[in-house]
Amino acid sequence: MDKRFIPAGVSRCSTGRFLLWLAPWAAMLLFGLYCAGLCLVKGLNQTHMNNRFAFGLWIFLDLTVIALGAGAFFTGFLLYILKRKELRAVINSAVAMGLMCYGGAMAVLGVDVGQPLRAWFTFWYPNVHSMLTEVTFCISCYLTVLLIEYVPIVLKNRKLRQVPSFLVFEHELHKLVYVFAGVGTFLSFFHQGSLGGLYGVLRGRPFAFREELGIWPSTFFLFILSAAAVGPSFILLTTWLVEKIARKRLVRPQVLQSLGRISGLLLAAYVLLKTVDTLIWLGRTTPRSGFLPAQYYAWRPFGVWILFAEIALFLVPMVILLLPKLRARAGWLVSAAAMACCGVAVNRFVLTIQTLALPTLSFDRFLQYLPSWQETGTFLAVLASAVLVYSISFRYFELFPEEGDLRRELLRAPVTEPALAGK
Amino acid sequence: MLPWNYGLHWSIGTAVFLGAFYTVLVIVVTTVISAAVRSRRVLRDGDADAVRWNSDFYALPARDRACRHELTGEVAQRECPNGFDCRKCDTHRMFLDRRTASTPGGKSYEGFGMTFPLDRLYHRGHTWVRRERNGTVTIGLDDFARHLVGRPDALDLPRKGERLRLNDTAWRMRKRNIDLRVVSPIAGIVLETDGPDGEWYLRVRPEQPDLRHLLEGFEVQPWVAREMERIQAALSAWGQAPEPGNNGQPDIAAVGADCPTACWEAVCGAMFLRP
Amino acid sequence: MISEKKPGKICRYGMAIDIDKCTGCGACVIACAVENNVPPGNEGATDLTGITWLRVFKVDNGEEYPARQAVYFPMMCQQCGVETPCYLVCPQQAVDVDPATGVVGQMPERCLGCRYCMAACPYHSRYFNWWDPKWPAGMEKTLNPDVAPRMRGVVEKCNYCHGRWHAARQRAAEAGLRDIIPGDYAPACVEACPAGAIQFGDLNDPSSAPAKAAKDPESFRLLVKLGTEPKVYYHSKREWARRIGDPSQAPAPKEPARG
Amino acid sequence: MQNTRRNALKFIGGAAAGAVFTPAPWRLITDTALWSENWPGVPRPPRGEISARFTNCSICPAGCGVRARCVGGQPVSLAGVAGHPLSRGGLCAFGVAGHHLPYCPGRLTEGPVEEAAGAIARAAANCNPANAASPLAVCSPGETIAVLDLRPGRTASWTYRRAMGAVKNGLYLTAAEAFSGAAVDLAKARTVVSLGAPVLDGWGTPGNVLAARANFRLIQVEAIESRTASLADLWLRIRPGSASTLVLGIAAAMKKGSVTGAAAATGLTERQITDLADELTQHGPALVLPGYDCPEAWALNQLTGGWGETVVARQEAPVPEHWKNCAPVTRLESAPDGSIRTLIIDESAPGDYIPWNAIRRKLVADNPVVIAFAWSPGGYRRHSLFTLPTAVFPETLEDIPAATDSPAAVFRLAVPLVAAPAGVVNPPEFVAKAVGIDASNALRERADAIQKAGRGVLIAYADGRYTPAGQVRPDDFWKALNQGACWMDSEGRRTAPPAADFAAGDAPPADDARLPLVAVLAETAAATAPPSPLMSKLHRESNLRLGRSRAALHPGTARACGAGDGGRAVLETSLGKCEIEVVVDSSVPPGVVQVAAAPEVIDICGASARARVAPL
Amino acid sequence: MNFWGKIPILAGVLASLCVGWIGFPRVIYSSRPQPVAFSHPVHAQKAGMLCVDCHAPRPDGTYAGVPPLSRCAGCHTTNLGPSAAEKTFIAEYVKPKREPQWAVYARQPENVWFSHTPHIRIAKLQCEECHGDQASSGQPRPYQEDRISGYSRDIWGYEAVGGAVPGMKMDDCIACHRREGLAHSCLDCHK
Repeated sequence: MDKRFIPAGVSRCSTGRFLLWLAPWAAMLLFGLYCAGLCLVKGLNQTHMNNRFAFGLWIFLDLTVIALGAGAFFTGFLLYILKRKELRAVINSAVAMGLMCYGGAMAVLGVDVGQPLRAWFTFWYPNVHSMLTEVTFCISCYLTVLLIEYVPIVLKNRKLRQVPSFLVFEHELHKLVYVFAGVGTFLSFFHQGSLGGLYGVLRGRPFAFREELGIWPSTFFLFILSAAAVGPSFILLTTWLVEKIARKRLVRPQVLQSLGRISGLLLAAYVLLKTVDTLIWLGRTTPRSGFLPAQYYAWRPFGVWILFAEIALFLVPMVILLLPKLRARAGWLVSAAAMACCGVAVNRFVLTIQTLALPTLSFDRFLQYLPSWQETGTFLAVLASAVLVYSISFRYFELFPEEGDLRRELLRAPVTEPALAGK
Repeated sequence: MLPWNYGLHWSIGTAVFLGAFYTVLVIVVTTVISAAVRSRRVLRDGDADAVRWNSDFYALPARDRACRHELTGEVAQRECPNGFDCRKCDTHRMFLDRRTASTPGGKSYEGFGMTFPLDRLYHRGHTWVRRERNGTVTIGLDDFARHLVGRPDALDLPRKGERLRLNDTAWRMRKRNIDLRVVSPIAGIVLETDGPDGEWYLRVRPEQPDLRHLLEGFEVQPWVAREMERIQAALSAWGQAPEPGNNGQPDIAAVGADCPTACWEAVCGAMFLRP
Repeated sequence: MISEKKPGKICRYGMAIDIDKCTGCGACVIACAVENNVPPGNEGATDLTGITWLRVFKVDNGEEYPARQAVYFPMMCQQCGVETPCYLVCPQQAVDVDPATGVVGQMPERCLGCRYCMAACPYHSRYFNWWDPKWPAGMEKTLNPDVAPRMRGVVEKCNYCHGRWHAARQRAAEAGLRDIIPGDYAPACVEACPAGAIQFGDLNDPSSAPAKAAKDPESFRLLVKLGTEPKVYYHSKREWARRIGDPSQAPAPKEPARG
Repeated sequence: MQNTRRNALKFIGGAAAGAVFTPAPWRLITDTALWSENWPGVPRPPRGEISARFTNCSICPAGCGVRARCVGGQPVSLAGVAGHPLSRGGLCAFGVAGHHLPYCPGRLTEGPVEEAAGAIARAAANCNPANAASPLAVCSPGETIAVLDLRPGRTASWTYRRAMGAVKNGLYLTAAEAFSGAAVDLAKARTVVSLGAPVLDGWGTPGNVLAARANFRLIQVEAIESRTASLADLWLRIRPGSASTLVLGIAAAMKKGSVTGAAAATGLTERQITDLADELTQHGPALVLPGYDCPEAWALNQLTGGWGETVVARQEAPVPEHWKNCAPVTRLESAPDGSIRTLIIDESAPGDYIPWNAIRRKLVADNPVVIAFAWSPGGYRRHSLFTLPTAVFPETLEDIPAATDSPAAVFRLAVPLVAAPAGVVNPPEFVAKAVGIDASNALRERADAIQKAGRGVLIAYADGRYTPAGQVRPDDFWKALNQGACWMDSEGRRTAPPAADFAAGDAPPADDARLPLVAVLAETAAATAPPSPLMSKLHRESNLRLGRSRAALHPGTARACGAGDGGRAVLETSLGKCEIEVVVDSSVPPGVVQVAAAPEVIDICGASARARVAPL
Repeated sequence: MNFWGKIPILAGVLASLCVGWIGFPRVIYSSRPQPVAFSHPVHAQKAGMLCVDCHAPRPDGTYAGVPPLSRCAGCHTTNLGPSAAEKTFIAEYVKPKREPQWAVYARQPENVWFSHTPHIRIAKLQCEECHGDQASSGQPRPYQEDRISGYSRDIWGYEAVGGAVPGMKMDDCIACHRREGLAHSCLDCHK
C-alpha cells in the first residue's frame, strides 16, 4: 500500500511486518513519555538523583550518545571536506544517526533541568566562561544544521520529489551541503570539546580536574579526539546492525573497512594522548590539589580495574582496526567497533558517575546511585524514538544510496558470501 | 546575547564567543536562503523538469546509462554523462566523424517478434520521431512499448500549442490503474494529437532541427538487444522470466499481458527510464 | 560585577568557627532554616535530598574506645574567594560574587536548575529543590519577609543571611550612612550558637575574628589546596581534627562518618 | 480545493512571519518564565510591622530568655536574650524553632471538655465525705483522685495542690527527682562527674552550662557514645543499666572499701573506679550529676563534700500565704498501688515522661478514669479516657520553675506571642474550677507575693536593666514580667539540702536469651513533646540527631539481627513492642540498641531494658 | 508569483500584526478598579493636605504603606461632599469599619528587596521620581495585572503604562544604580 513512497530499485518488507516491528518500540516510547511527564509535572524527586549526585544516568548517556553521534559530523567532514568519496554510501545514514543522537540528548536535557521554562535564559544571559553555555549554544546550533542536512534526504523521497518545488529545493540545497558539513564540523569540534571541558574545569572535583592548555582543560581535546575516533566505529556498527536486521547488503565491504581504518588511526592518536594526560594528572595535577591518586580507587566498586578496562577498551580495537588482515574479517571489524563504542561509554561514565561518587571532604562518604525507573524510562523513550525515526527513514528514504546498485549486481550475479566478506 | 541585555559585560571572551555564534548563525541562514532563492529562480525558468531528468538520469542504474556507442560496440564500456543528449557530446561527434556514411540496416529491423522501421529515429524511452514533409515531426511509441503496455485504458495527451521539453513528460498513459509517463524525445510545440489507434500520438514542431541525440539505423538492433537484457534483468528481480513466444524468443506482449502488476509496473518504470 | 566605581567600603565577610566549642546541638542549623525560609523536609527527603544551607557533620578520630573522640563541623557555603567554582560554571549568571561583600550569591529566579554548580562545589554546600516547598498548614505565617521562598527545581545555598545584610543596610541608611554599622550584621547561625563557636566578621578588618583566625596556626580551612580561597576558618587545638580539614595529610577516610 | 489549501498555507505562513514582529510571542516567553517564579505552591511571606518581643521559653524547664522577631505581631524567628543571667543568650535547637509548635501536624485543638469536667467534679464530689450519701458514690474508701504534675514547682503546681487539698482523698503526685529542693551550681564545680546526664546536650540551662564548661573537667559515665560522652574530657563506658551499681562502688571506694563487685557489674576496671573516687575527693569542689536511671547518685555529693557547695538547697519563690494549706507533694512511687480512681495528668508543659506501667500500677484495676491535658497526640493520650487540648508555647501564659542549674529561685513568665486556638483549656484553672476553687488569677497573686517579699532583682530583657524587686510597684512588676523579664532571688547563704540516702537502684537488667540486646535511651532532652517540623533538618535531612522512632545499632549487631540501615524493624522488650527504623552506626557499642526517647519507647524501655530487634 | 498570489500572505501578516499589537496587550492584563474612587487633587487642593500627611514614612524611614481606614475616618466620619463616591465610601467602609482592599500599583515581585529608607534618606529621591505624579491623578486608574506572571503592569515600566509612571522595571532600577555606581551584584536588590 505504501509502495509509492518506497525508493525505487530497493525492496522492503511488507507494510504489515514493518508495523509489527514498530509496535514494541512505539509502546516503549509511550511508556518513556509517561516517565518524562512524571518528571516534568511532579518534579525531579521522581529520579534518584540527589544533591551529591546532581547528574545521573541522563547526563552520562547524553555524553555517550553525543560522542557516538559524532559519526555524523565526522563522516560529513571526511566526505565533503576531505573528499573520501566512498563514504557517500553511508553519509545519509550517518546524518540520520546524528539527528537521533543529538535530538534525543537535547530532549532529555529538557527534562533534566529543574526549570525548563527558563531554558532560554542561557541564550539571553550567557555566562561565556561556562562550558555548559558553550555546549548549549553549539549543540542547539548543530542540531539545526543536522535538521537542515536531513531535509534533502526527506525531500528525495519518491513521492515528495514529484512536487517540483521540493525536488528543486532538495537539488539546490544538496549543492550547498558542503557548507553545512563545514559548519557542522566546526560546531561539533567545539561542543564535543566543551563536553569534555564540562568536567575538566571542575577545580572542586580533583578526580575530574585537568590543567588547562590555552583556555581549555586537556579533556576538551581528548573528548574531540575520542568522539572523532569512535564516531566512524559507531556508523560502522550501526550499518552492520541494519544490514543484519534488514537482511540486505547496504554498502560495499570496503566502505566499512575504510571506516574501521580511520577509526583505528584516530584511536591510536587518542590512546597516546590519553596516556600522557593520565600520567600528568596522576603525577602532578592531583597531588597539587591535595589528593592522592590512590584514594580515588580505594572505593568499591570503582577499583583500578575501571582505569584498565577503559584503556583496554581503546587499545584492543585500535590494534584490530589497524591490522588489515583482521579488519577484513567482518567479525573482528564489527566487534572492534563495538569495543571502541563501549570504551567511549566507559570513559564518559568514569568522568560523570565516578567523579560524583567520590567524596572530596575527608569526612564525607562515598556514594552509590541507581537510576529510578522514571529516569530509565525517560531514556528508553529516546532510544525508542531513535529506532522509530530511523526505521521509517530507512524504509522510505535513501539512507544507503548504493543499496539499489548492490541489489542489481546481486541479482545479476548472485553473491552468496556474507555481506561483509572482504576480498 | 544582545549588547543591551542586562548583565552583559564586554570582554574578549564574550566578543569571541558571541562573534563565533552569530557568524555560524549568519552562514547557516544565508546558505538556506540562497538555496531557496536559487530554487525559486529554477522554478521560474521552468527548468524543474531538466533538474528532474538530471537527477533521474543519475538515479538510473549504471548499465541503463550505457552510451550508444557502447551498444554498437564502437567502445568497450562508457556511461553517458549527458543525460542521453548527444548534441552537446564531443565524444559522439568524434565517433560520427569516424563513422563511414551511416548504413541504414535495411528498411526496418525485425526482432523478438517486433518491428522497428528505420525511417524514424528512436529515443531510449521507447518513443520514435519521424520527420514529416512540412518540417514537423510525429512522435509515437515503438513496438517494444506497445507490446509491453498493450492498449492503454486512458490517455492524458498534451493540449495543442503546449510546449514539450526534451526528456520531460510527453504524455501519460493509464493501464492497470497505473500511471505511465512517456519521456519526450524532443523539444517543440504540440500541433496535433492522435492516439493509440492512429499511427502516431503527437505531431510537433521541433524547436531545433538537430535530432542527433536519437538512435538511428544500425544502432537500433543492438539497442533492442540490450533492452531485452534489461527487461530480463528487471523481470528476474521479481523472480519472473519472459516465457518464450512462438518463435522461441521472449515475448514482450506476454510480459505485458500476464506478469503481476507490481512487477509489470517496475518493468515499465525501468523501460521508460523512470526509476 | 556590574559597575566600575564602587563607593563605600569593600568587605570580605568570613567566619571563624571554633570546633572545640561546638557541641553539635544543631541550633545553628535550625536558626538558619528559620531565617531563610527553608521548608521542613518533604516526606521522602533524606540527608541527600534535603535542604540544609548549614549542616553539621559529626566527625570522629576513627579510633576505638577509649581513645575515641569526636568533633562537629558546621558546614555552610565557604564563600570561595577566587576561581569560585559555582560562579564560573553557571551557564546563565544565576550565581555571582558580590565584590562589595565577597558573598557568593545565588539567584533562584535566574536559576535553570541544571545543577552544574552542585557538581562543581567541593563542599557540597549547594542544595536543589527536589520538591515544591511545603509548610504545615498555618506555618507560612512564620516565614521571614526578608527572604523570598524558592520554587521547585532551583538551586539554593547559604549567602550569609543576605536578608539580615539588607536589614543592616537599611538601619545604616536610617542613620544616613552608606556602609553598614560594624557589628550590626551577623548571620542567624552566629547569633544562635549557644556556645559562641561561630564568629563572623570582615576579613579586611584586622581586628575581626576571622582575620585573626587567618593568622592563627591552629586555624585551617577545608580543602584549601584546591586554591579557591574559602572564607571560613575552622579552629581546633586537636591535631587530628585539624588534619581532617586537609585531605593531603589525612589518610583516606576509614569509614563513612555520620554527617 | 487545491487552491484554497494553498492560500490557507500562505496565510498561515504570513501570519507566522508577522507574529515575529509583534510583542506577543516574546512577551509570552517572558511571562511563562516569570510565572515559574510564583507558580502555585510557592508561599508569599506576609508583610507587616516588624517588632521585637520578649518572653521565656517554656518548652523545657530551662526557661531560657527569648527575643522574638515579629512581623505584624506574628513571631517569625526566636533568639536568645543576650546578657540573660541564666541562659546567657543561649537557645537550643528546640527553642529556636519554638514558634512553630502551634503548627505541628496533629496538634490537638478539641476534646471532650464537658465530659472531663463532669468526671472530675463527680470524682471530687464522691471522694468528699460531705456528700457520701450521693447516689453517685463510686469512690470506695482508700480510692483517690490525683493530679500527676510532670513539671512541679510551677504556680500551676500550687493550684493543683490547692485543688487536691480541697478534696478529701485528693493526691498531688510528682515524678520529680528525689530532691526537688536541690539545685546545682556549675560555676563552683571544678570536676563534674555525670552518670549519663546529657550535660552538654540540653541538660539544665544550655547557655549556662556552656558558659561554665571551660571551668570544669567533665567525666561522663555512660554506656553509649552520647553527644556528651564524645565531647567529655573523659568518657567511662559502663555496662548499660549499671550506673546505680557504680554509684555504690564509688561510695565504697571513697570509704576505701572493696570495688570488685562494682567493677564486675559495670565493666570498668577497679582502677578506673578508684581513680574516679580520687578525682571526686581531690579535685573538688566536685559535682556528681545523676542520670535518667540513677537518681540516687545525688547522695554521692554528700561524700565528695560538694553538698552545700556545688549542690545547694534552693528556696522556692514566695507564694501567697493562703495557698499554703494544700495537698502535700507525694512522689508517684510512694502512692499506694491500685488506689487511684481518677487521675489527671498535665503534660501541657512537658517534663520527664514516666513509663505508663509505673503509673498504671497506681490506678484501680477496674476502669479508672484518666484525664490527660495535652497539646499533642503523642503522649498519655493513648492511655487516657479523656484528652483535653491545651495551649502550647508561645500561646501559653505560665511560669517556668527554676532549672536544676539555677541555685537561686527565679520567677519568669512564658507570655503568649500568638493567640491560642479556640477550644483549648488551661489545665490548672480547669481543675480548680471543677473542684470549685477560683485560680484564674494565680499567676498575678504569685507575682504580687514575690514583689511584696521584696527580695531579689527584676531583670528586664528589653533594656537588660536590673531593678531590686522592692523598688518596683506591683503593677509595674506584673507588667514587666509580661513584657519579658525575670525575677531572680538574691543568693542567700548556701544551705545543704536534706540528706539523701543510697536507695539501691535497680540492678542491671538480667541476661535473657530471648532478649539478647540492651535498649538504651538517647536524645532524652525534650523527648516527650514533638518538636518543630523543621527538626527534620537534624535527624532526617542530616544525621546529627537520632530521629524519633529510630534506633541505632552497631554494624555487627545489626548484621546479627538481620537489620539493614534504614530498614523498618520491631523493638521488643518484656513490656511490649514498637516499630522503629534502624540506623547502622559504628559509634554504638555492640549489643546495645540506642533508641531515641519518645513516649511509646519509654513506655516499653524505661531507662534501659533487655530487648530484641526483629526486622519487619 | 503574481500580485494576487501574494494577497493571502499579506493578509496573514496584517492579521497577526493586529492581533499582536492591538489585541494581545488587552488580553494579557486583567484589570480591576480600586475599591474607592479616591482623588488626590481633591485632598491636595480642597483639603490642602501634603503627601506625608497620609504617606508618612516610619521613624526608620521605611514606607508605612497605604494609610489605614482609621486615617481616612479621621475626617470622613460623615459625608464631607455631595459626591456618590463619598456616600458609598462612608457606607461601605467607614461605617462597617472595613479596610478598603487597595491594589498597590508599585507592588514588586516577592524576590525584590526594596526599602524606601536609603532612597529617601541618602538618595534624597522625591516620590514622583519613581511613582509619577499621583497627586494630580483625579480618578485612580484601574489596577492591571499580568494574567500569566501575576505582576502589576506598572512594574513593566514606562512604556507599559504609557508614561503613567517613570518605570519600576529592573532595568529602570539598574539604570539609576549604575549611574550612581551602586550596582554590584544581583543580591544588592534581590532577596
